[in-house]
Amino acid sequence: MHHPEDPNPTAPEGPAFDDTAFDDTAFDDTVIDLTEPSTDPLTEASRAIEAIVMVATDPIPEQLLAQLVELPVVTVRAICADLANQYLAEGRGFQFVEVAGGWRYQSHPAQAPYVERFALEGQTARLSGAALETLAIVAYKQPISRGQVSAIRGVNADGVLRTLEQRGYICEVGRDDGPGQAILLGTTDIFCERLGLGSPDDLPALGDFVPSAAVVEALEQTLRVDDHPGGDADASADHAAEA
Amino acid sequence: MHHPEDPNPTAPEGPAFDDTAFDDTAFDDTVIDLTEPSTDPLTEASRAIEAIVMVATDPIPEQLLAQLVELPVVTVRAICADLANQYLAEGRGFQFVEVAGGWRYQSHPAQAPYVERFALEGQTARLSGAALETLAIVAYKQPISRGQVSAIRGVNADGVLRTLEQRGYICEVGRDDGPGQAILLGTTDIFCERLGLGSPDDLPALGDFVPSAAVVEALEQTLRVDDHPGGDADASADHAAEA
Amino acid sequence: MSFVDDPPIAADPAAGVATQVDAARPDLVTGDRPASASQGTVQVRTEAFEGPFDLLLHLILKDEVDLYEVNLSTIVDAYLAEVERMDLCDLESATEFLLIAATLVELKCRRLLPVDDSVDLDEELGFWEERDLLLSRLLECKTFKDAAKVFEQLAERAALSAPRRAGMEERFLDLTPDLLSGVKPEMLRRAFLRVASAKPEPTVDLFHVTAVKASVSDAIAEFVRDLPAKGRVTFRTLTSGHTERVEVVVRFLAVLELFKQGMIEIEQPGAFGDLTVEWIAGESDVNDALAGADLYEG
Repeated sequence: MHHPEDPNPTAPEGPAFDDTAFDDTAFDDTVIDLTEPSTDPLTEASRAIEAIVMVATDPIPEQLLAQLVELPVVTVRAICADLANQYLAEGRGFQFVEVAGGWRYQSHPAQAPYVERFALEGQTARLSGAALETLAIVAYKQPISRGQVSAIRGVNADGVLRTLEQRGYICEVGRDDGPGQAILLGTTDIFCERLGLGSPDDLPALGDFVPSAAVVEALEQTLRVDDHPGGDADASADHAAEA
Repeated sequence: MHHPEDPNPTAPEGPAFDDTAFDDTAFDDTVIDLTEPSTDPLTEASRAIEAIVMVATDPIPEQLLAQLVELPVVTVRAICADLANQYLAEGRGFQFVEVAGGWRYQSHPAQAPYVERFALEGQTARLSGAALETLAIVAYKQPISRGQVSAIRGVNADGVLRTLEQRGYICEVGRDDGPGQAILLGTTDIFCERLGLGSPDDLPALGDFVPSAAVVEALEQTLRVDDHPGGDADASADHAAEA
Repeated sequence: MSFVDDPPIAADPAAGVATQVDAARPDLVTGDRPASASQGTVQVRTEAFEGPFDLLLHLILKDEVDLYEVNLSTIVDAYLAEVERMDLCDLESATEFLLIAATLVELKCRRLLPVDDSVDLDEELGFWEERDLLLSRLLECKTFKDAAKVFEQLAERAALSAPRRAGMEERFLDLTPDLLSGVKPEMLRRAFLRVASAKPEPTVDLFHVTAVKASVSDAIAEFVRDLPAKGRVTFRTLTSGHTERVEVVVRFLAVLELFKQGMIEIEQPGAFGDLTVEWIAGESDVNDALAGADLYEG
């Protein structure tokens, strides 16, 4: 049984377990360069980042990691991206991802069936269509007041907004300057986590959702003022001239 | 930086690597084909074990892992030992170890100085809003199960509950009579001491409080171990109907 | 305003309207979206249609194959029938639904009637503005609807991964600061109430509005009571005592409803002339008319 040397300096005994069932030659490929393990500050920082993020309960911002390992943020960013790629390349069952403004470990999506089998309790509730639409308005129009959300939706959105607030997806982010000093709402880190976003900036541009020409035309055709049976080019010309 | 091919079969692209602009086709492949998980059952099981242990809050016994990946305990034991050796050989900042009768990830002892620094500097000294709410639910509704807390909060509260438990603010106070025999949680003496309370009964009265539907439902619900898969299936069915 | 407990449209006594609507919206009864929250779903009050834009968009875009065949009359009728079916429980949402109904009805009238050149230009421009506003709001609503679909996909994809939340190992716990320092019992009480309290009852801001009784069925009842004795009467006269726009709108809807059921005859001397209403039905039809309209609670 070949036991690879632990490249972590001052490491105590590794796994409390010797196993003979596995072909020990399998490890030879995976052993990284052990000649100078601890002298490389990048390798050292990489290990420290792995350890820190492993014990964290929330995504850890690069700024905090940079502060803890005493390296520039850009370097930390590169290390994190490299770690993410390493796990990916090795086909790990977990991922290292940037979510809600920080890095975290999470299970790989392909392992979802196993994780679901294991985590039986307290699954996150599905969002209703109304909740998703309201969330979309807040996400793209933030900061936005309750009244403005209701105006866009055409219905009173207070109930849905309150639920979203209770779930922690949106929160008060300021006050309007106007006379009413309306509360302004915005999305939270929990929202980003729920959607798997690094930040709200990662959302697809709202412009991507502008209705297609066919939809616009259908609405215009239906709601046009003049009725010319057949709705031909004349109608549009009249319409244009009149407008 | 190279982008290695993800060897996880049929895996969608992870969010951290999805740095291309969103386009319509990006959402077409959201459904993961689970019919052909892997060519090699051992590799597949190894990934599943990584995923499960990664998201678990407590060490996972080999028996449970064996059940989840549907392989003999001896095979699971060999896989776990192999994983432990892989991380060791790669010089990771974390370890895969067997403690308290189960397997878990933990920070590598060599990285302790960084983890200590993180513990001292990196964490906010205040309870987050979510943690405070979770603690309040346990304080006012004890004894209460993890599942009930999650149901009231609408999001999985296991992580927060574990943190509160680790801090000694809440603890297991009994088991539910129901078939699942869910663990019931309550507040501790430390909690009362820190808040200057003689007992949890000294908490401020709630007044004419009307519980929300979620609270009523969560507290009335018979505790069942299997209530998640059913609920999830319903949600999927609804979703299918909606799509 | 959930439709869960509503009888299917076919059972609705207003069969004249119902048949038409049914044909236009075969998916309404079966429900093209879950009307009730499933187990574990966020307890948002789910409505079959989240507001007038949602309903109108659905009616216009439901069948994308026939986008260019969409008939305004069908849509207006289906819209009005749907509004009629609704249990509009608060004035705020009722008003939105009805104001859009008014715009639609006006649009429909324009199509049916010749253009009157003598019409007040301000009024004309006002109508154009209203129509353009409706169009732009519909487009905005559609934009966010489509964005919401992507949100759902993103959330679904993200849900495939579970975060690690195991936290610090035991030996580091002593190093972490006491999280309860500064926490007061009162903060716990507020946190609990924040997360566990029922939503407040939907309230209508009556600060600037005196309670307006706006019910189509009431208006129908009023007309059924008064019209047979009045003979021919103008719509202006019928609404003379009502200053609130919503009151006029429900009376107009009531007139349309009675017309549809053949209870009354409507005449208009010219475009934008005064509508004249005349009762033509017999006594026996009265009950049908009353049964044909659901309540709008004002």
